[in-house]
Amino acid sequence: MSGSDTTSRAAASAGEQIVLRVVDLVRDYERSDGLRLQAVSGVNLVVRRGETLGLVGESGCGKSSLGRAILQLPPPTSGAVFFEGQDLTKLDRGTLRRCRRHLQMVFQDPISSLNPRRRVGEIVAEPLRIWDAAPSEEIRRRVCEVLEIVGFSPEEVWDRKPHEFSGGQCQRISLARAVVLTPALLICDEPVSALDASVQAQILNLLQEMKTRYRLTMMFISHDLAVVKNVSDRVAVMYLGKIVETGPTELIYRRPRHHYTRALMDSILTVQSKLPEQEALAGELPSALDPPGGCRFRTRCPRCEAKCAQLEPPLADIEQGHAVACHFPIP
Amino acid sequence: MPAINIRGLSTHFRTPRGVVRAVQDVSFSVGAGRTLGIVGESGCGKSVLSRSILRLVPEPPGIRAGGEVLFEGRDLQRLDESALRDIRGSAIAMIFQDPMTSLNPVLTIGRQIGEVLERHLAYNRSKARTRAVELLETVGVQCGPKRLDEYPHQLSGGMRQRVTIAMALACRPRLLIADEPTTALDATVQMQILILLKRLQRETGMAMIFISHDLGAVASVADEIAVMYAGRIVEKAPRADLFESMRMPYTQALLRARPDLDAPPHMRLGALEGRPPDLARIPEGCAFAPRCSHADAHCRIGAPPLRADGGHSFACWKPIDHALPAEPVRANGDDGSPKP
Amino acid sequence: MRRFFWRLVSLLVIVAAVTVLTFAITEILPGDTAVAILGESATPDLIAALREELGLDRPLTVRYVEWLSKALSGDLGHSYRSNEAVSRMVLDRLPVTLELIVLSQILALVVAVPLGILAAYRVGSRLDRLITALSVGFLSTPPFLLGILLIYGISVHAGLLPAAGFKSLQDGWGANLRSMLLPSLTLALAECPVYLRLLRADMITTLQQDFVLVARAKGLEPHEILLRHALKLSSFSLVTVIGVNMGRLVGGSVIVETMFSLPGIGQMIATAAFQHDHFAIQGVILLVAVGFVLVNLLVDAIYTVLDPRVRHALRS
Amino acid sequence: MRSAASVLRPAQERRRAPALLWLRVHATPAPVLATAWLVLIVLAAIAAPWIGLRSPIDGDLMDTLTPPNADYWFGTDSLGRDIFSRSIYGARVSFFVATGSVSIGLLFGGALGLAAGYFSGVVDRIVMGAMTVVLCFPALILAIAIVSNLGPGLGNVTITIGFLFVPAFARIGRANTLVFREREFVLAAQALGAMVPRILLREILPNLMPALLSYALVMLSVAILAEAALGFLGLSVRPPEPSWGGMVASERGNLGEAPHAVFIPALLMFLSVLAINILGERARRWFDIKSQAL
Repeated sequence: MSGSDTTSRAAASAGEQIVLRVVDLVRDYERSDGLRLQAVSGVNLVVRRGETLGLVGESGCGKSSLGRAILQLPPPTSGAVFFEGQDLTKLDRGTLRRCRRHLQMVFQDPISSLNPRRRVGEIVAEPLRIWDAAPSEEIRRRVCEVLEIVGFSPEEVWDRKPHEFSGGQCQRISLARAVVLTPALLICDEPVSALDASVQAQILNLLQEMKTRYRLTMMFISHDLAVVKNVSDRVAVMYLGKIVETGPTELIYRRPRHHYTRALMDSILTVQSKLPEQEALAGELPSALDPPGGCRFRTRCPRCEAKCAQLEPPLADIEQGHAVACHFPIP
Repeated sequence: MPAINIRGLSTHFRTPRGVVRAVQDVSFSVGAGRTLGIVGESGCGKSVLSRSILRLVPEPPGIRAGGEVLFEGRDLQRLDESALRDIRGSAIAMIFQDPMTSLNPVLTIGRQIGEVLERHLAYNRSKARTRAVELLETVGVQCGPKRLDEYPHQLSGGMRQRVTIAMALACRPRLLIADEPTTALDATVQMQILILLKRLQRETGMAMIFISHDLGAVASVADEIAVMYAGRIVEKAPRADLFESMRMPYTQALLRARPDLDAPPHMRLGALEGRPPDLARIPEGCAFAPRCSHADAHCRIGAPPLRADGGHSFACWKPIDHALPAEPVRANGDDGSPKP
Repeated sequence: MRRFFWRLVSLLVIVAAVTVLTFAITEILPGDTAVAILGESATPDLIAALREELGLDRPLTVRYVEWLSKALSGDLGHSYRSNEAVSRMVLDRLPVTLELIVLSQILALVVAVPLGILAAYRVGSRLDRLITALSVGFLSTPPFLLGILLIYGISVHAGLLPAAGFKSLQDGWGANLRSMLLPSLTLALAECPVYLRLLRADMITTLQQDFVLVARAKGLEPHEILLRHALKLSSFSLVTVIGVNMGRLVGGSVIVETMFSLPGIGQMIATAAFQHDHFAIQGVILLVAVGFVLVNLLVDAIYTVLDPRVRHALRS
Repeated sequence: MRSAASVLRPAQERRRAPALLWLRVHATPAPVLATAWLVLIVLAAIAAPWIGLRSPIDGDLMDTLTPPNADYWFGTDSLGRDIFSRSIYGARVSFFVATGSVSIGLLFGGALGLAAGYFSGVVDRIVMGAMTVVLCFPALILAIAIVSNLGPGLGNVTITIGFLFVPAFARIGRANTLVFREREFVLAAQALGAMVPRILLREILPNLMPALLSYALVMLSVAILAEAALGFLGLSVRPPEPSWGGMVASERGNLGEAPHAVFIPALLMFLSVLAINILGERARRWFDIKSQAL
């Protein structure tokens, strides 16, 4: 079976195949000094069954807050999150809790993702203990199966504690815990950022295998454009709490239309590229406490005009499935 | 004549688990105006190496286990503490990974830049302030004297790293050691800082040792690149040479592990299995052998010496032979086609 | 400004709660004040009469409001034993206790700060282990034992300083200091290890931070790194602890003043507790607690002025 | 799966040795001696009524202030009472008060801290506000006030000291809960839909225990010192029942002629507190907990 067929078929029959639809999501935080900042300000996006949506942006752009707000950890300040047709923000606690088994997350820090006081077997069995009243041999069998899939021999690791494993191995355990219930949506928040290059590749390959085996739908959050390109079918680029461009991966990477996306692409250093004389993007991310009016990127944009300061550009389709929030997109 | 010449440098640590050989028999030299890039994964000893040059490794538990660091005719390994302090921050300067923690949160940035000038150039306070403003301008931090009275937490990450660079360059060092200077920064800011470093290097003619885990960043600034694995340099070559005709299977594996931006999505990556060895228990023979697809019994017996082949040296018993038809780049047990 | 306002509100709430707790300890807890005063052999009639005389038969809330309004106007009631005004008694004794506390704070810091820095700088060395072991030893010694040892060694055996008795400033500086030296030394010896361990631990953490490595890479001298870079950062937590420790010292003064017969607040509390003089206790602990709240407020203010991180967080 | 077997290499050596080896691994005599001393004195204190001691209360007025000898191992006090017997009964008081009050503090303080840390907001503000109010009073003075009202006695002293320990344990519990609440494994449990009690008891509490328990060890010594201070002021157990602090206080007038009557109980207390502190120090280093102000 070829996985790419599944994804393209899924993409084709979009309508009823949407797993997640985020509508006008806003997430405010109150800082300890009493100031409010908006980490996510009005994000709309969809994730279709079987696809991987890559969410890319620099630190502080609100991508992690978005991921957690989707999981209602904590719930967004406003906006709606439709998961399999149900608005998670409107569910009562019990129903929301029952939805959670279908929505899983893998985090950045492999060490802190696992409770240091518990054993690997228990950690991976936890979801089944909470949700399946299966007999313990059945639970054990399923945990062993998933541990094998992520590359461990179950007998060897069952009674070990997380600190006996390396970062990459911990991330495998987290992944096993996340997929043991075969969730409908898996949100990966920078799952490989804390790992060395050689281990990153192991985990990325494993994610790909898991996706095929469990027919996972994924949202993959990362700041690393090369990694996002490797895992995603579609990409959404975030800047200061907003999505500035979204579209099929190949298209976005081949021909970015937003000036920010372009600058991000140009900032990637590879072994082939020589350091340019001029940086791709000057300045730094403005503070989310006081974002620029109009287009949020205008303070650093090479193409900025008066209109950009007055009017915020909407995220609009520039071609089929490719949307850009810019008054003057790159032709 | 090289700005710095390091020969057989070894730094070990005495720990309850045994002796950790963090840096083992490392040799290289860097000429004025040139940049040596050192690349390696976490725990390969590259940070200890950078600290060993100026003897910033605390002793104990650190042990100077041999070798020389020749700088302007003196061996820094044998210099007494106070003479070494005169060199630190003046002739040789360092910048570190995290600009957030590299600056003292309760001292103004003016004070922190100024104290270098006061220490090494015997400036008084007001002269130091004037000079600090100039320095900040050269690294791209404008706004004049009132910036000097700000504290690190009032600056952004990129600005902080610019301040640490200003601090490092205050006394016009002949050698700058940059230990992962852009790892904590975003891609766009990383590029700004790298361009700044290169510009300053051109202007001052200093030598630079640039350490990173990121092959791309190292490749973009270095003239020569050394690859470190398990405390040793395993391959060293001029930049272009290294990527075009690498001899060490480890270097190749590092390169293949990174997703290729030109490849389509869902391409299987050339993952290197296993993980780097524990530096307290480095295996016999070639330290990379247990993970190496080329390794045979011979590799597990004796450690390969660093052999030079022109300007290109490598420590491998079974180097990649570029005379043979090249393997498909994405092979690694895979057919190279996109995989779901 | 908004922040300052909320700070003030929370301060008032805390002070109010402090008065409630003070009142509650003596009035609500089981244990009848009248019985406590008259002893358990007293007849019910006698107890009832005393309860009426003291107003103990009225509802709690009424008594609390009355007590509080009197306290606010400076009337903390009268000692049941000596019939003196409690506020007068406290005011008379306050200078002695303050002198004791200030002297012992100074003595403790003079010893603890250099030793703490030294131990942190040479962490793991023989010197560090010696300093740490000594501090654990002193920490394990009850203050009264320290006092007794000092009396035994310096007064009884060597006859250098008086074992007890208080000379006020009117008797001259020398006499006053001579009478205060042993008591404040006793108190300081108990506090010193607390400061020392705190500073040592804090400095060790600070010295492991990157900016210290940077400072070394800049070629700074060890004393510059220790004093300018590390101590400045560590001093903020030290200031907090000095403030918090004021309470401990007032507690310690009870023992020390009793041992050395100093006419201070501590001795007053000990005597009042022993004699079940509840009004005196009530008055004293209210004053001490409110004073403690104010000291902490002061420390907070100092913190805000000194620590740039706090200062800017407030200003923005 | 190609990677299956090769990923798992022999696990990295554990950073800590198993708990039982603890004393042996750090081969210094101090913790061993400390443990031995505590075992000895606690056993003696528990067994006191059954090991044929002289009465700690009735003295022989013909034999006052005798120095230690074969008959009276620790000598007698000014009322001719056997100091050995009184010391052991005093140990009973000290250790009863210490374990009792620390248990109270640990139980209530730990629970309050856990709740305050996990349910931030109103719960946190109320709990920590109440704790702050208690902390506004110097501990010893508050203890004196409460005990003088409740009346002296073993139970009252234990409850009082335990009450005073609650805020400290609550603070430690809260601070650590805040740390672990932000850890991703807690988020992962929430994302799984685990119920709150499950998260509190299985994810967070086990991680709090090292900090709480090693703090409890330190507080044992603080409790012994506090009981001694109250005893010294005559506010612990009712005389003539013996307590270490009370023994020191009542005999300190005879310091010149019979120092043993003062120094022997003081020494026992010092050794016990020192032993606990040495073990506490080890435990803290063991669990890698930063020292906090006592």
